[in-house]
This record gives sequence, C-alpha cells and structure tokens, in this order.
Amino acid sequence: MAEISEIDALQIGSHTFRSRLMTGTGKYPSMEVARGALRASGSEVVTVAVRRVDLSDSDEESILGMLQQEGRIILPNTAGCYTAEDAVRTARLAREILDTPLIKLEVIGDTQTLFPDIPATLEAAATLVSEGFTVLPYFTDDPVSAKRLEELGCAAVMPLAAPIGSGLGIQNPRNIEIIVQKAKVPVIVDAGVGTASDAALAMELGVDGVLMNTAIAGAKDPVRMATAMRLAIQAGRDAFLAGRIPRKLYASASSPIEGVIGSKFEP
Amino acid sequence: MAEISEIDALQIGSHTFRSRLMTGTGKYPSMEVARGALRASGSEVVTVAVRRVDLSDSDEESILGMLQQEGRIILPNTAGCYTAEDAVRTARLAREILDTPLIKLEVIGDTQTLFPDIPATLEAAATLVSEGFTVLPYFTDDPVSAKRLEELGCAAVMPLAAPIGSGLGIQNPRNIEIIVQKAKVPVIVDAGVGTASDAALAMELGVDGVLMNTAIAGAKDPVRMATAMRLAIQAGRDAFLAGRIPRKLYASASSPIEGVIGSKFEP
Amino acid sequence: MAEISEIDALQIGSHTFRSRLMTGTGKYPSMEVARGALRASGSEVVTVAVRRVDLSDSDEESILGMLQQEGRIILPNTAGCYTAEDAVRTARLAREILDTPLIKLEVIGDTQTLFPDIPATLEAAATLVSEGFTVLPYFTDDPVSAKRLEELGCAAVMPLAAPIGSGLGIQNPRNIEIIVQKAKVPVIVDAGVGTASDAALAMELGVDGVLMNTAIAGAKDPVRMATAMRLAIQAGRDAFLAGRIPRKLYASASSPIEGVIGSKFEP
Amino acid sequence: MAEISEIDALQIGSHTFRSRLMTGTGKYPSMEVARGALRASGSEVVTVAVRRVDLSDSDEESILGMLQQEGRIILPNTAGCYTAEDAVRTARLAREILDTPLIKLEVIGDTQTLFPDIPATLEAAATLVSEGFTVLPYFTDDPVSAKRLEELGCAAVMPLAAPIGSGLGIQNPRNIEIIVQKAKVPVIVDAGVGTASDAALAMELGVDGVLMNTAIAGAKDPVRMATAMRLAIQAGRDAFLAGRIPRKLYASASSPIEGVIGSKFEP
Amino acid sequence: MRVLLNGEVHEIAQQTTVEELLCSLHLERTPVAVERNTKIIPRAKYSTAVLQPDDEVEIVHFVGGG
Amino acid sequence: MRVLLNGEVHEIAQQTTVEELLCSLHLERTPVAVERNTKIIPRAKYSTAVLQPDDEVEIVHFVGGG
Amino acid sequence: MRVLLNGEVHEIAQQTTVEELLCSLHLERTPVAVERNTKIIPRAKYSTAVLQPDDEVEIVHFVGGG
Amino acid sequence: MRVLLNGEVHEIAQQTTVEELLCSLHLERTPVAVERNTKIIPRAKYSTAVLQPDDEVEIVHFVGGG
Repeated sequence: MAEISEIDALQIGSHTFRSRLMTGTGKYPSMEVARGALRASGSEVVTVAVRRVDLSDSDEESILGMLQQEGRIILPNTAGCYTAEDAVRTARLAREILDTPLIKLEVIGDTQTLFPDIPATLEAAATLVSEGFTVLPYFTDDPVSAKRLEELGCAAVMPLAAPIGSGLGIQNPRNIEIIVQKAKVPVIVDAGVGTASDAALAMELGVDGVLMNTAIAGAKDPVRMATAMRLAIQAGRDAFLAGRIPRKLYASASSPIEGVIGSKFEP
Repeated sequence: MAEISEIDALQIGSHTFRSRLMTGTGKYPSMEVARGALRASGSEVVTVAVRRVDLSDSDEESILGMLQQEGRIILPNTAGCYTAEDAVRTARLAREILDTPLIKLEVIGDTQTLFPDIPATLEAAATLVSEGFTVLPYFTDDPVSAKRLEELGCAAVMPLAAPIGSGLGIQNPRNIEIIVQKAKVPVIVDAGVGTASDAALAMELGVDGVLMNTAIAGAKDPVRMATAMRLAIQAGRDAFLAGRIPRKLYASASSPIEGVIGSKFEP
Repeated sequence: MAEISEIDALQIGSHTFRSRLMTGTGKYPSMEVARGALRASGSEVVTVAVRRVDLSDSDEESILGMLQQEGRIILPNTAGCYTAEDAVRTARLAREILDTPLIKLEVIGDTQTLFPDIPATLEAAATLVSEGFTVLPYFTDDPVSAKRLEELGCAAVMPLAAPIGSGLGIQNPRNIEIIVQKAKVPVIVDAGVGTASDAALAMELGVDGVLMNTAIAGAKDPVRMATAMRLAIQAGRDAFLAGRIPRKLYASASSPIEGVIGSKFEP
Repeated sequence: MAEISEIDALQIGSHTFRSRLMTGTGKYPSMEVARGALRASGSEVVTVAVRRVDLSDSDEESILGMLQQEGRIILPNTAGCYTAEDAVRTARLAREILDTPLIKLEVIGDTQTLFPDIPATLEAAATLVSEGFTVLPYFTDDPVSAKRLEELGCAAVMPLAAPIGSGLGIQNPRNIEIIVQKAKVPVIVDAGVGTASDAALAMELGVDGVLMNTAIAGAKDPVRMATAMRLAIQAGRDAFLAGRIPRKLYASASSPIEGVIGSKFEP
Repeated sequence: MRVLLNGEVHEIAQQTTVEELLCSLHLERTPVAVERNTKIIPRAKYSTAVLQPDDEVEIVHFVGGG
Repeated sequence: MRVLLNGEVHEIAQQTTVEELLCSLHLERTPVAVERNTKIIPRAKYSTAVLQPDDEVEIVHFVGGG
Repeated sequence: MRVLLNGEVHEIAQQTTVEELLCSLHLERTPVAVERNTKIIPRAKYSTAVLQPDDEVEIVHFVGGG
Repeated sequence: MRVLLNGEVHEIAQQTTVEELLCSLHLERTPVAVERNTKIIPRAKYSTAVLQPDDEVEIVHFVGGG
C-alpha cells in the first residue's frame, strides 16, 4: 500500500529526503548486521565518524564502501572532539575524504554526559559555515542556542532528547516544542531515543526528523528495531500531520447514546 | 518491503489476526471517511454497537454492509449498557443479527467517566461465557479484575488506557505491565489512546493489541491518523520483540573513543 | 510560628482531625523508632493489624499500649484478608478488642500486587456499614468503585496511589482528581507513596488526607522521613487551598520589563 | 516542635542560611502582601531588580526599606539584561546601591522563553568574579554549563526548572540530578516552580535550595502559598536526608503476613 | 391493537406476525434482531410468531460505535 | 480434651472457661478478642463460656501493620 | 544645558553637580546608584562630580523583581 | 628520518612523498584524508608533498559512529 507519508519530503541544504530517520553506524556487532539494520531502517542519511586509520590492520572492513553500495548519503560527524579547533580540523578532513559539505558538528563538553560545549559549538559552527559547510549541529535542547545556530547559518539544528546512548527518550518535550515553533530550519532530534514510541513522540512534537544510533545498534535484534524505528518515525509524522484529538479529563462516548434497548419513549 | 511483523500473529478465540489494531466505527463524519480510515488502518477486527433501528428513516446507511464489503471481522459491543442484564440482552441480540460468538462486553458504571462497573462486568462475563460467547471485556487497569475475568473464561482482557474518548494515553503503564505479566489470555488496551506514540507505547509494554475509535475518527484527518496508528502498532510490536536498550542516567558514546586526531601515543 | 493549616480540620465519622497524615505501624526496626516517627509525623490516626496472639511469646511488646500512651486514635485494619467473610470477622474482632467502630477495610485480591478484590470489598463494606462500623475502605483508583463505596455508606474512600509498599507515588493522578471531584465523603490516598513530594502532590489534587506506612518505616531515617511527611502534607494542603498559578508553555517575567538601563525614550 | 532541618545550614559565599527557600519580590498585588508572604516563606535571601528611578513619582514605595525592616539578605539581580555588558553594568550599579557583593546574574537570550544566553552569561560571570562579586548565575539545566560556571568561580549555580513564571515544575529532573552529582558549589533551582510538590521534588533531587517568585506572588492567596513553599522546601530536604525507600513494581505488605485468623497450622 | 415498538406506541393489526411487521417496516432484508418482552425471537420463527397486545418489541441492528 | 487454638492443637481440661484459658496463657489483662467457631465471645461472657472438644478458638490482638 | 536622564532629555543648569541633581529630584536620601556615560559615579564624588552637556545619566534603585 | 604518524613515531626514508607513504601503508586506494602539522594536504599534492623530519602526520578515514 502506498504510504501517504511518502509525499512529504524533508529538505536539508541541497538535499531532499523521503525518510525522516537518520542513523548512526557505530556499535553494531558486525558489518552485516549494520547493513541489515540500515536496509530495514530505510534511512537515507547515515552518519560516520572520522578516525585515524589503524596502520597495524590493513584489512579493516570499510564502512564507507558498504554505505556507498547501499546508496546512502554520508553525513560525517565530529564525534569525539572537545574543542572548536579539533571539530573544525575533523570537519575539514571529512570533506577531504569524500568531497561532501555535510557535517554533523559535535563539540563535546564532558566525558560522562557527552553534552555539548555550547560556546565552542557556536564558534565551530560559525567557522564551518564560513568555509561553505552544510552544518548540522548537535546541541542541548536550549531554544536560545537553537536560534543562535540558525542565525549563524546552520542548515538544521539537532537538539538532544537525552544523553547520547542513554535510551531515556525525550526528557523535555516542551523545550523541543518551543524550538520547533521558533525554528526556520529543520529540527532533527539527535541522541537519547530508546525505543519506537520515543521516536514517534518526537515526530508528534513537530520535529522534522530523528537521528539515532545506539537505540538500534544496541537492541537485542537490531534489524527488527530498525524496522520499528522506520515505522515509528512515519507513524509520528503522520499523526502530527493528521491532527490529534484534544486531551480531556472526562470521557466521551464513541457509540451513540440514543437508541439503547429498553429505553422508554420520552416525548 | 515485507514487514517482519507480519508473521507474528494474534490469536483470539478461534480467530487469527495479522493486525494488532482493532478499530471502532463511531463518530466518523461520513461512511466514506470511515471506509477510508478502515482501509488505512489495516484493522481486521472492527467493533460496532447495537441500537434500535430508526423506524422513521428506512434509508439509514448500513455500517454492516460496508464492513462486510471490506471483509472485516465484526466485533459487536454492548456499549451504552449500565447493568449486567442489559449487557447480556444486548450480546444475545448481537449474536442473533450476525451469528457470531464474539462480543466486546461493556457494562458502564458512570456517565461522566464511562468507567466500567466491575462487579456487573464480572457477572455478565460469567453469564455470556456460559452461553458460549467469546467474551472480550472492557474494564479498568486493575490486575485483580484482569485475573478474575480470565478465570471466568474470557477470551481476552481489555483494560482501559484512560477514559473513553479522552485521548490521554496510557495513564498507568505499570498496571498494564503487571496485567501483561500475569495474563494467560491476550491483553488488548481498549480506550483512551490519543495519538500514535500512545499506541506504540502500549505495544512496547507487551500488550497483544490496541482497540481505538475516537483517536482516529476524531482526528482532523482520520484517514491519515489511521495510517499513523497502523504504523505505530507495528512499530511498538517490533520494538517490544526487538528488545530495547536499557535506560541509563549517563551517556555512552556511539562513536569509537580511540583514534581521534591529535591524541598522543600512550605506550 | 502558627501554621495557617491548623484551622483546616478533617472530619471523618464523628472524629475531627487537625492532621491529614495517617500512619501505619508495621515494619519499624523497633518500638522506639516507631514511637519517634509517630511523634515526628504528628499523625493522629494510626492503623494496626489484627493478628493471633503469639502463644509462645508472652512478653510481646504491645503496640496498643504505646499508641494509647501517645494519645492516638486507633484505626484497626483487615490487612491480610482475602475474602469478604474473613474481613468481616476480623473487623468484628477488632471492635471487640477496643470497642471502636473505626475499621480500615482491606480485602486483598492478589498476593503480588496486594490490589483489592473489588466485589468482595463492596460486599464486606455493605455488611460492616449495616453493623454500625465506620468503614474506610482501601480500593483501587477507580471512580466508579469510589462512588459505590460512598453509596454503601462508607465514611471515607481510600484509593491506592500505587501498590502497597512500592514507593511509586501517584500512578494515576487524573483518576484521583476525578474521585475527588465526585466524592461527597473524604478521600484518603492509601498506599504507594514513596517520598515527601508524592504526599504533597496527593494533597494538591485535593484529597483530604494520606495514609502511609512503608515510606516512613522503610526509610533510612524513619523519624526524619516522618517529619518530612508531616511537612509535605501540610505543604500540599496549603498549596491546594492557596490556588496555584496556571501552567504556561512560555515565560512571564517576574521583574518589571520597563526601566531597564540604557533603554531609549520612546514617545 | 523543633524542626530537625533547622540544624542543616546552607553556605553560599560568606553567608550561612537556615532557610533553603529564596524568594523574589516582583508581581505582588501590594507591599503588604509581599511582606506577609515574605514572613510566611521564612526566606532569608530575597532578590530585587535594578531599575531606573521613576522621576515622575517621588512617592514610590521602597521595596528595599521593607526588606531591611524584615532583616533579609538582599540579592540584587540583572533581570532584563540581554547582553553581558548590560548585566555587568547592572551588577555594578546594584553593588553601588547597597555595597553587597551578591549578584544573581541573568543574561537573557530571548524575550519569549526568557532562557539565558549561555555564552554571554559565561562572559559576564567571568568579569564579575574578577571584580570580586559573589556570582549566582541563572542558566539552563545544562551540566556542562554548570561546570563551566563553577570553574569560573561562581559561588553557586542556578539551573532553571522551567521557563520563568511558567509554573511547569521540574521539566528535566535527570539533568538537575546530574548537575547536583557533579557540582562542588551549591545548586539552587531558579525559575519554573509552580506549586509545593515541585519545590519538594527539587529538594529531593539533592539541590541545595530553590528560588521562586511567580509561584508565590501569582497564587490566589500568596501568603498561604508562601507557607506551603516553606514547608515543602523543608519536607523535600528532610526526605532527601532521610533516604527514601526504593521504587518497586510489585507490592510489599506493611502488615505481617503470618498470624492471620483462620489459617491452619502447617508443621 | 397496540404494541410498544422500540419504545414507542404503535398501532398494528391483530394477529400480525413478526415477519409481517418487518415487511411493513421495509426491514425484511435488513440484518436485524428482534426481541419480544426481553426474549429474542429467532429468525426461523418470524413467520409464525404472532404479536400480542401490549407486547414490548425491540428491533435492533448494528450502528457505528466503539 | 483437644481444641484448635490459633491454628494449633492444644490439650486443655474439660469444662475450661474462656477466662480460665486466658489466665493459663497469661492473657487475662491483655487487650485481646476471642472467637469460637467463627463467633465472637464477648468479654462479659468469658467467665461463663465453657469450651467444648474440637472448638476452634482464635485469640487475637493488635500488631503493627499498615 | 541638556542631559539625557534615565533615557529622557532634561534641561538643567550649567555646572550642576550630581548631588544637586539628586536634591532637585528629592532623591538625596534614597538608596540609588548613579551612572554617567556608562561609568558609575561613587557616592563620595556626588558633591564634586559636575555634569556636562549631553551627559547620559542613569539613576537606578531596587524594585520588586525575581 | 622520524615522523609522528597517527600519534606514533615512524622511521621513513628522507624525501618520502605522501604518495609513497600511502603506498608503503597499502592505503593508496583507500578513501583517506591526510593532514600534516594540522594542515590538510589535498589529494592533488600527494605526489609532490615531501615529508620533513618531525612532521606530525594524520591519516584518517571513516569508521562506524553516531
């Protein structure tokens, strides 16, 4: 059956996507599971990290090769960088490898929470935008930072739902809602999603997409969880567009109140 | 693409279902919207109410005809009944119309909450089981009542998520979880779901299905919301089967910690 | 300082109470800790269980003696009863010991959840009311059962917040709110409170009191937790009576917007 | 009765406080209500804004006079400032008025959310610390920013619970918990509290205090709400120190399981 | 004679069968169920079941509901 | 003769009254209630109520509980 | 001469000191702080600090706020 | 001569170009990027860029990450 949601595209920079699920490629038990999960997810944008080549192991399997075989858009990231300078260097290296302007900017501020360093993220974003990158910055769920990143020229903003890999789901839905209401660029929730209902809820708040890694790669059955996430993202998007019923404290009958047997005629 | 979830069937009484979404037929703006939403939902089991024929309007459109054209299983309900006696009478009338043993038992205890009358529900369930009905009782999220209904021979138990038509979602997930853990018959969440993430969350708690009406029929775009619900139910089911990651307070990096540029060799 | 809340009394049956905190007496590490916690709690109504005298230990310390020394109202309970018959027998025995009409009615339906058996609770309540007892029934958070118990003549209704001893807090605040809105007798939340904010929240929903045991007796420092609970109950009551501010998605400055330095005159 | 909590003091800069509730002075219907609420709250630290003298009204009532009569510690704030420069200027003016080093630093980033501008807050904090101020900065609930502010030499950190004046309560308790676990200076929740249970919950997360304004000043009965908040802060603090019971899904009886009537001897 | 039909008083001929009643209401081909004085009349007996004065008759069908 | 006392078999003398039983158990001053064969024996009848063979007797008191 | 006082244009005499300005505004005993051209004028200098044409003067005090 | 390659000391011949280095590491066909002393060496210059003693060289590629 044709999905209604297939005609509702997401635009980021010069790219147009049908899928609103973006996925990471870390932590998979094997390349084959990663490939299977990728297919099941339907994700078109896939993020990868930049790391030193392991000079002692020339037979390393190439994640890039697999992703290109599968025809996905590569979104390099600056994961692991703790300064604006390192993040900018890493972004430039990523562009050199693949000649893509896309960069998921992460400047981490703390090893335990992996929360971003906000001033350093703003600084790096400014530099990268000026160098022509299409910048997708990871940051907290702070509406003011969202607006600053947008003003700096970022192509999208990527607030976290909860700490990376924590699986806690959307910790502060109202902040996400505010960010969505005030944003003129796409809002992609990045990090913290744990299960399908978290992803659906994010979409129902009106965000444009969700990026996740551990929730899929760390599930007992990553391929099945990837299917779940694909469906949940579509479900949440459709529910958002369909316009949900209002919440009420009391009940409202779904069957007619009149015409029940045994009731007397009341003229 | 073939859905993994399609091979995971739900068994109730003598019936086997691929879809875990059951839908109501009330409150639709028109028969055509009801039909469109039904198709979009993929629901195989559809509930209808029993009411007096309107003798002044012989041209009433027939909901039954539409549902039979669409090839759905009819699940008559006793909505609107406030006593065990009326519910039993209504169930017998429903069986007479269609020669089906299926009955969604509702004995309402209060007009404002439409919460069930628990003792009357137990009484009616006992009678209907003894008369050969396949009884699916609507009740509160009380684990003790769930066990009693199961012991009486009900084919499934249908705890409410929230008041009928309220759209509040699962108000007490822990009670639902306990009911699931202790049940030997299918558990179908009935009433109170408001949007797609509510449905996904219900499935992630391990329930076997969800029955809803107002969430779809009352949405601004019922057909699109029906799609959302179909996807959400599958998403939640797949996530439940896939085995989600544990929740943690702190972060866990999804990119490798080693091999970041600029790091020094530490022998 | 005089507490404003001290003039806001709770009436149950023929009794008038200043304190809205009722406490249990089980699970204390020693009689002295129980006494200290009782004093710190300020609780005027204290519940006790009815059990066989241990014939092999004639030196059992007497909980009753301690409570009477402390001048508290004794509220015997039927904890541990699984049938209406046993509960009624236990209530009669309790009345025989102390010549009090007060009885906290519990008819348990399940050993793991300790949730009540609703039909048996209703049956026992009817019998006990007809025998002149002042019945305070423990039950689920079901508004329909609340109304039935009230109609049977119970002096108060005691919905659970969460399973006994679970410490989960109010699992379904909306059900409690509905019960409060529809009740004509006092509503006392019984069971499931874990910490002070749970107790305050219960009172803010408009309930007339809270009964707890494990939250105090099981804390690392029961006496300090008893103080916390006394304060929390008063805090929640005062907040309820004071009329809280409405919730808003956006901010509202608490300092004046005008008169900030550096702003220009705008005629 | 003596409060156990009275011996548990809060140290900020060179000051020692018995009360862990700090209050604002804006939005009161009258000076007399403000005074009554202040007394009922027991707050020792009270924040005030710096604004231009209204030259057309020489009879303005003096908030400072009232606060000094009541013997409170004045905590000037920089509310209304949108740049680091304005906040620093305002802080210097505040110090000139009262010769106090205390300053509640606010650099607002957005008129609708009144969320802080994080980089500007860090910049202003650095300047003010270097000028000898005792800086208490208002910021988001971001653990990385909390650490930076602490490293800059702030005397305490003041994460928001929710937007100023929103009354939403703690939107992200886990972030607050993380901030508390990692902080070496006092953590004061500032902004967003709506009612007593919110305040108690904040304290149970381990924060050292709560600052609020609208929740009290905007209540229907501000004086009573001030009492509620005083009690709630103490309740939450005592509950935190007392060590709450763990949360469990299932029940745990508070009355003895053995010795119930009617049970048979089992050798 | 008078019967109470779906809560309202109706005037019908003596000796009217259920089948005749349904035909007169144009319901002979509609899936309905019929109850007389709280007892169901099975479809097989429509042609033989003769209504009596003051019978309380319910004719029901399925409607949209949840 | 034998009685079942709080679920256990006890051997007591014939014609023992409830009062005598309570005294023998040192419970004469303890606030208890007594039930025989599921019927309560009021305090006023302790001196006259004579136990019978195979009586099921419950002697209960208050204990800490919630 | 003209100065900008709390954002509004005021006409004052040449050679007016801050102290004189405060007196003329009846603020000599009110706890305020004074800033001229974004620099604070300490209380000790009120009697000697002479305002200049086009000075931007801010006179602030504490108000209720949160 | 010595260079620091991906954080470790390596001994290579004088006058080695980046291209020669990549070949010796069997990376000539792998999609990598090369940085010398924090400056990127574009692919077009691999054959002409000659490494100097104590150069700090980073050779990076894409790995799985999130």
